[in-house]
Amino acid sequence: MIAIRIQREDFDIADEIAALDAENTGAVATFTGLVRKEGDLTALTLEHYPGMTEREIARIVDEAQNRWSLLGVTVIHRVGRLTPGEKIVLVAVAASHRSAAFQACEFLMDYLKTKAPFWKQEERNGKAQWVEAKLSDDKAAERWRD
Amino acid sequence: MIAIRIQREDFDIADEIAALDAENTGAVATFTGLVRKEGDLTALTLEHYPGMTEREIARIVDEAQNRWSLLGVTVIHRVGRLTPGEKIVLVAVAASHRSAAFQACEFLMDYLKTKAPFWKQEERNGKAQWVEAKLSDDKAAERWRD
Amino acid sequence: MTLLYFAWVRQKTGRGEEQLALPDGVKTVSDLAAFLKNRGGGYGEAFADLRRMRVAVNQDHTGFDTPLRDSDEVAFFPPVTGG
Amino acid sequence: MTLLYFAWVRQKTGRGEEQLALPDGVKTVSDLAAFLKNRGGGYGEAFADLRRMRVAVNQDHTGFDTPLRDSDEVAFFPPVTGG
Repeated sequence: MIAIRIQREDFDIADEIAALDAENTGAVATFTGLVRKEGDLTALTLEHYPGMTEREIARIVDEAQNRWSLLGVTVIHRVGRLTPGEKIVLVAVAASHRSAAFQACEFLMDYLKTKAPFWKQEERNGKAQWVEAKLSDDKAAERWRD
Repeated sequence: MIAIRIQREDFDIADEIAALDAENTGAVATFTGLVRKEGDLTALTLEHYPGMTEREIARIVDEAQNRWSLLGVTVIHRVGRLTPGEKIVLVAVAASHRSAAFQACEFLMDYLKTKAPFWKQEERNGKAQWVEAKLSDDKAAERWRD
Repeated sequence: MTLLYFAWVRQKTGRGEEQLALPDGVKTVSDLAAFLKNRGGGYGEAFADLRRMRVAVNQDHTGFDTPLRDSDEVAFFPPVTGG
Repeated sequence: MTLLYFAWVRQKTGRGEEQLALPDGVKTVSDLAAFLKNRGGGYGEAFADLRRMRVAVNQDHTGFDTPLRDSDEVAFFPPVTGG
């Protein structure tokens, strides 16, 4: 089962893993991204490109399914204003074997970071600033090119 | 925070991730191993070596902390009789950055599989049989040797 | 065509979306970016340095040499930072 | 010394734990395994093929050439299959 959701609301990781439940699932790898509790950071606001976001994530999930034998994938990405400690993103992958689950989960995160049209704005001391893209994220995604 | 638990009872993944909560956590990677719903498999029974299990897992977690900058690690491994769909093991790793969280989580699973003294017995059609160790698990663990 | 702007591009242009008839002489995304830059003001700022900007045509990531048609949806935005 | 058996080793020997004074001539884990095999019956079966068996001394994974003392805790078991 494939689920892709862009939402303002929080999510429950245990519920999402339970929803992935499929015959033959032996391994579930998840990644959760959170707003760091860090110095003067008071909030992150996430903007996205409705329509393209869902398409782009669906494409990335398709690509993961081509590469690995997967039994279920859930991608949830929150938008709007989030405060430190709040969850931003969940990628959960179910597979028969752990290697496929781990690799697909990491692949999905690397591609989400570099392809899915989201933008983060940080608030520090009442000042808002757009987060710059990281070269390390591009490099992480490049690993998967053959 | 490091938590290592060997228990008969089930666990809640969302609660475990929430308990990992630490300053600066930006990334949480988890792995959950489950009893497969597969053909004639009716149950798995897990036996372990009390005392050594906890020591061995603590050693593996130490090694992971030496290799990566981690903010929290939780390892829960169940023992006793488990039926298809039930959770067997959880490894959850919190870090500032996703690469450390993913790598440490995979490392911990590879070492758990090959070092922690647990043994699985399968029940199929009322017959119990000990699970054979897999060469692929040894190979997975060997990747991490320098 | 429909033009969409996100993140700081949206803030500089002062709008998230606008409709535009494909201007004369605009054949590619590059041409369109030059046209928008020539409006000056916030547009001039937004399109001053295309190395900092990315583009999608009809919701596909693409390059600035992509040819355009009047029915296209063209989005300009900074490199993405989700996840 | 304390001897511990797990999984099919436990099933073949018919017990999970036993106390044993370090037998004469037993200097290493190999010697101990040979001693136990010589008991015959389930022990003979359990220790028939040491390639299928692993050992821990005082809760550390180790090899069959490890020297033993009377105060040691020695565990015999198949390759582990947890996780």
